[in-house]
Amino acid sequence: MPVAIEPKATEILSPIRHRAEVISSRRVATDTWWLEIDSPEIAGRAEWGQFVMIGFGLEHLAPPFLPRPFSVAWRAEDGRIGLLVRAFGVGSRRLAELRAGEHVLLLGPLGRPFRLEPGSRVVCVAGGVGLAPFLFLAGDARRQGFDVDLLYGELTADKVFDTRLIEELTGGPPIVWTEDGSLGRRGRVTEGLRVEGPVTVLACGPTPMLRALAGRAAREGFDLQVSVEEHMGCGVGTCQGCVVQGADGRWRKACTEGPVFYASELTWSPS
Amino acid sequence: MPVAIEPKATEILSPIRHRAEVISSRRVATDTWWLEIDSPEIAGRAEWGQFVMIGFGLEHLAPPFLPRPFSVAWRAEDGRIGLLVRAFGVGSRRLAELRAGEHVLLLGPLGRPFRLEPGSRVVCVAGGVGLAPFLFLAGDARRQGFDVDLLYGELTADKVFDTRLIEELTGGPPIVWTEDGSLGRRGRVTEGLRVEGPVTVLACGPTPMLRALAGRAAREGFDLQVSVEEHMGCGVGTCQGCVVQGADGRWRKACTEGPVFYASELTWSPS
Amino acid sequence: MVPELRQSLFGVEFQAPVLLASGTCGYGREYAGLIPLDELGGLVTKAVSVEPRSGNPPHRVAETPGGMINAIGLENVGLDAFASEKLPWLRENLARAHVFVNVVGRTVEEYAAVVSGLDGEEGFLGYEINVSCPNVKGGTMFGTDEAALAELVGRLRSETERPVIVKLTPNVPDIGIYARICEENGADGLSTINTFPGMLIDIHLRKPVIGNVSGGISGPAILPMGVYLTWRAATACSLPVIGIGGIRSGEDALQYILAGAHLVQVGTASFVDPAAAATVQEGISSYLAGAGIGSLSELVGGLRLPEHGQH
Amino acid sequence: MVPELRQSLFGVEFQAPVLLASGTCGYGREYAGLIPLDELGGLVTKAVSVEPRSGNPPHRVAETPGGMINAIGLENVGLDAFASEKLPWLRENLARAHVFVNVVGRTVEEYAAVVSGLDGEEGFLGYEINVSCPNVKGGTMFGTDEAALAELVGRLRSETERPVIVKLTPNVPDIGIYARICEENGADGLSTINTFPGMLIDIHLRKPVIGNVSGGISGPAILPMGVYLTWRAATACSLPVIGIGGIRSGEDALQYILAGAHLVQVGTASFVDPAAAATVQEGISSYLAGAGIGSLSELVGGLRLPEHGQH
Ligand SMILES: Cc1cc2nc3c(=O)[nH]c(=O)nc-3n(C[C@H](O)[C@H](O)[C@H](O)COP(=O)(O)OP(=O)(O)OC[C@H]3O[C@@H](n4cnc5c(N)ncnc54)[C@H](O)[C@@H]3O)c2cc1C
Ligand SMILES: Cc1cc2nc3c(=O)[nH]c(=O)nc-3n(C[C@H](O)[C@H](O)[C@H](O)COP(=O)(O)OP(=O)(O)OC[C@H]3O[C@@H](n4cnc5c(N)ncnc54)[C@H](O)[C@@H]3O)c2cc1C
Ligand SMILES: Cc1cc2nc3c(=O)[nH]c(=O)nc-3n(C[C@H](O)[C@H](O)[C@H](O)COP(=O)(O)O)c2cc1C
Ligand SMILES: Cc1cc2nc3c(=O)[nH]c(=O)nc-3n(C[C@H](O)[C@H](O)[C@H](O)COP(=O)(O)O)c2cc1C
Ligand code: FES
Ligand code: FES
Repeated sequence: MPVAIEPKATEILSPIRHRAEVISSRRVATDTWWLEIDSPEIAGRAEWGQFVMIGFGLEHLAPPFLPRPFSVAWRAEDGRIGLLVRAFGVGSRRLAELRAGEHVLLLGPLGRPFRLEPGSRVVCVAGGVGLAPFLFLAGDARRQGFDVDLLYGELTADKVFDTRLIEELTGGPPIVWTEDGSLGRRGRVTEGLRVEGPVTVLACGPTPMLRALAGRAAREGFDLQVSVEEHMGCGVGTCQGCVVQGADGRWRKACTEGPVFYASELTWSPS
Repeated sequence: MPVAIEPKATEILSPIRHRAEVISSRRVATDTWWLEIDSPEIAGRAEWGQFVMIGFGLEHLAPPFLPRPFSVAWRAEDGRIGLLVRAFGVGSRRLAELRAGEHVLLLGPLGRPFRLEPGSRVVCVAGGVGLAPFLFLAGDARRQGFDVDLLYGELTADKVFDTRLIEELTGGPPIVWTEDGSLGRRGRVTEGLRVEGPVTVLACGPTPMLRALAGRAAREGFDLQVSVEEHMGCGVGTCQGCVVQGADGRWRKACTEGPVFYASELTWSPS
Repeated sequence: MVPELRQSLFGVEFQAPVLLASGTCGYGREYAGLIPLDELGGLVTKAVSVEPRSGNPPHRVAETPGGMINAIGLENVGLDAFASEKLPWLRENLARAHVFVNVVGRTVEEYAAVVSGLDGEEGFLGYEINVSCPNVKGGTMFGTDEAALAELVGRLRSETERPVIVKLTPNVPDIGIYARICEENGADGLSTINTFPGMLIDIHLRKPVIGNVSGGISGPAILPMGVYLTWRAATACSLPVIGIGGIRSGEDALQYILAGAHLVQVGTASFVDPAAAATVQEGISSYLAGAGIGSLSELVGGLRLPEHGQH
Repeated sequence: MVPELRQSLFGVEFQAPVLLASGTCGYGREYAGLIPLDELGGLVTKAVSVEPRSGNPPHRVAETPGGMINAIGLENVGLDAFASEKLPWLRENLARAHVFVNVVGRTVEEYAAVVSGLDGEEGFLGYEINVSCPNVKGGTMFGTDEAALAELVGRLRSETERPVIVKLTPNVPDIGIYARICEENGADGLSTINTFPGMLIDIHLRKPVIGNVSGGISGPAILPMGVYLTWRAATACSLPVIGIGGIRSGEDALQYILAGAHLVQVGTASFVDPAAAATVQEGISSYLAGAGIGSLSELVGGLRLPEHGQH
């Protein structure tokens, strides 16, 4: 029997800011690296779907000058956290190049986490590096007795994160989809979603994917939690830089009111 | 018999710009590093007293954003050049921290070199890292049959560049002065200068030292060549950023008309 | 010997010279527990307008070389919610750090309504007037329109006895003119500077990155402009000046202080490192200690000019 | 397919859109042998004044965050020496790259004397008028004084048939006003932008680092301001615009081009790497090739604005 998971997130503890050492870095797909960083403080507190702001501190001027948000993808007993970093633009490329022994400035854990409903099956829908939060969540949830499906989509096989490592971290094989069919099933990962019985659907990935799922959730009447992306300045609610549009038309901060929202809390304007 | 050294500098060859690898870095005094950089192009052409602009290229924004001028302190047969880098401000500190395998952008060799008069004794007066050009010059000049004295002054013993290495590079022991007497003779290095017979006096170091020597040269009537320092933008004469005042009151560019001037070519205003 | 950072200004004592800049520290509470707010000189709230404002569409922030661009659109809860929801926390949690309320409006009346509406409340010292706002009447910004600025400052002066600090806009040919207008119309001080107008284009999408098309540039990139404009403002009038723009170290802050600033504000640097303001404050202190300077106030405006300078 | 970089402008053809900016490439010759000058779009000479000018005392340059400050003081050899000593080299060595002569003066007469004095010479295409110079008559800069600018541009128009490009100063509330004044008075194009006034203080010496006290800020730090002002100028009038400020890559240049620039200039980046302008030019070309765009001119002014933008 799954136990109820109580989100502590409404009254979020103050995040921690600290200099941390990169323990290891490993390329896990064509443009994606798996970083392990020594951060007992954050490892001890991070919840599923929370993120860190990672940067280089005040003396650094080249991109990333502003820290960048990355999901906590893993937390280990020994105080390491894992990040899955895709080299996307110039700032994330520099982060992907981080090597063991380099230091970064971390701020976290941040944001409102995913919530699991006791007694429900858990379906995680990951698009690309949207996989990150589910590495951490799927393993924990399985250990707590949840029945978990992890659907994971990429464009092509070379972008797929090492599936053996995914299985090792999450305690089960992912269901892989590629748009060109070069690995796993062919098509969009969202096609893999079947909603039957009590189910908690969690999604993280590009906005078009989330939009498609939100449409289905509204039509088919299931609860959907999504982790959204928006440019961030501070990560802690001071700058009001990271807004997404709420269902009532008002702006909501992705960093403190999200990044996880119920899809029904947001406006999904046609792209 | 010393042979005449003909300066080729009036019609300077175009400098070379290239990415170069740092071969080794070694701390040689409290705040000073000896860098060896792979640059056959510059090693093959540099003359005594010429310099390079060294920086990190267009993607680098933190200091040094603009490249910094450093004397060519050594050139080896195998294509290495040596630089003596004192961590002075934030830009030179970063250069002092360069490690083997890192890459830099070099522009050089630049500037008007020292000239030696055949038949004369050579006295080099070095203040601090003003030693750099003489490491290269003193050894060459001795091999060419010149009689060379190398006077080298620092504030304190911990700043003195490894004297065995100096001897190895220049083929003779330097005459060391420290202001506090903690190594070698006590006092200012300029006190060590004795001018008798035909002599070529060359000086490189802080402006007050050069000014003091210029005063003596004017009073005692000997020829003095000084290598001056000024903030540089381009290193090649385009920006007009690096001026020092000529004897006629007009501005002279340190990068192309210098850095080596006859002391009599310049105005020595009281500091 | 611990150097003295205290300064008496605007009728009170500032324990230290570093404040958090408007728009970069929310209403203070967001930083509670993360940084030692009450050990700073103070903070300036996000802009407060008479009605709530919803602000601009995303993206609202992005990185630029050595800085950032932002177009938040002055999103804020409005006067009433500020007084009832935000001010109480500041009142109850800050005993030593001073609070300025950053005020915006589209007309002189709107500014005046914020000031008169808040004036009876407790929990803040005074107002920082953001004049980088379009003036509905004239079409230009208050901060670039001499007559509108004079009227605005004069009117706010008549609404309150609290300190009124005018935060000047940088994109004018001579900031000294605006500094003197503020002085002549009764301001108590100046803040220099607000952000520079800028734009960032996504060349792949051929669209502005920022939802509002253009935005304000802040961060280290604007440090030398801020120091210059602070010096110009401080030497053009006799008002105390708060220096702002690109500060991320004690050395940066000391440039502003030598240029004539009594206090400084740290903005963008707090995003890079939430501890930035505390780092700046410690940096000032350790510089003074190392240089054997007993009190920060000895350095205010202590810039020595060469004789030949033809600025 | 090699993308087409050529554009017809100012009555001639530019083989490529990248020029070296005034004050950062001397009189061209200094870069001979080091960079392939004749493969660029062209270059703009150091400012030329009617009499030689000796310029400012050192230090004249220093680094600032993400950029630099300079106060050269418009040191130059003067009109006669320029014509006899500098222009011949340009005439003889550049066959395809176009040359603009950057012109300065303290009065309208001085500017006009440079233009009329050079107009009969060969070896250059036209003039770039630097209006960030103090006007002896008015005390302000030509570039921030609407009447003085109108008079200056009108007068220079009557002195020459060659292209007259006015290089605008950034520190004005609305650059569009100045752009239109140039258009109405007969200018052929605009260059946006010159440097921002700034100051750097040596806190240990308590002195300005720059001998002239203040100077102009350039480099990557000003990129987003330059893009914004280029967009404002290009949309305020119908003159072709040359974008300048902080460019160090093809992507940077393409921001300016999408904002409305036909050509760009590279300044400070050449100090960081003498090959910068060539790198920018190659970067533009390879971006176009990668994006399958046949000709650069398709992108000029191609910025798409969102509907909601409230710039
Ligand atoms: C809550 C959250 C969690 C994330 N988790 C992960 C993760 O686990 N793994 C991963 O690879 N990526 C993750 N991302 C996306 C990652 O933050 C962006 O890819 C990265 O910031 C892009 O920076 P860049 O400099 O490479 O991109 P550029 O496009 O070059 O950046 C330009 C500007 O855009 C901003 N920016 C661009 N994209 C984003 C974005 N998506 N979010 C925030 N700012 C952006 C940057 O701050 C910068 O100002 C996450 C984003 C959010 C909001
Ligand atoms: C021809 C020449 C040869 C030199 N050779 C050597 C050498 O062999 N070894 C050595 O240790 N040093 C040498 N120097 C001095 C060295 O260039 C400076 O110490 C260095 O540039 C200081 O940079 P910084 O960022 O550490 O200093 P900061 O003071 O932090 O720099 C701030 C600004 O000042 C400029 N600047 C400061 N000092 C100088 C300077 N002296 N020259 C040029 N720009 C300066 C920088 O470009 C920057 O803009 C030489 C200088 C010149 C002109
Ligand atoms: C995200 C953001 C929001 C801002 N909001 C305001 C504001 O509401 N009112 C105001 O006067 N200034 C505002 N500013 C300007 C800052 O207070 C400050 O003047 C500017 O950022 C320069 O300082 P900095 O370089 O230290 O950031 C804002 C700046 C940023 C970056
Ligand atoms: C050292 C230096 C000297 C300059 N001299 C001139 C000049 O004589 N005339 C002029 O119009 N602009 C001059 N400029 C401004 C540049 O041409 C250019 O407008 C500015 O530097 C911005 O471009 P950048 O960021 O690419 O350098 C000078 C700039 C620098 C850095
Ligand atoms: S990132 Fe600053 S409020 Fe969300
Ligand atoms: S450094 Fe540019 S002219 Fe000398």
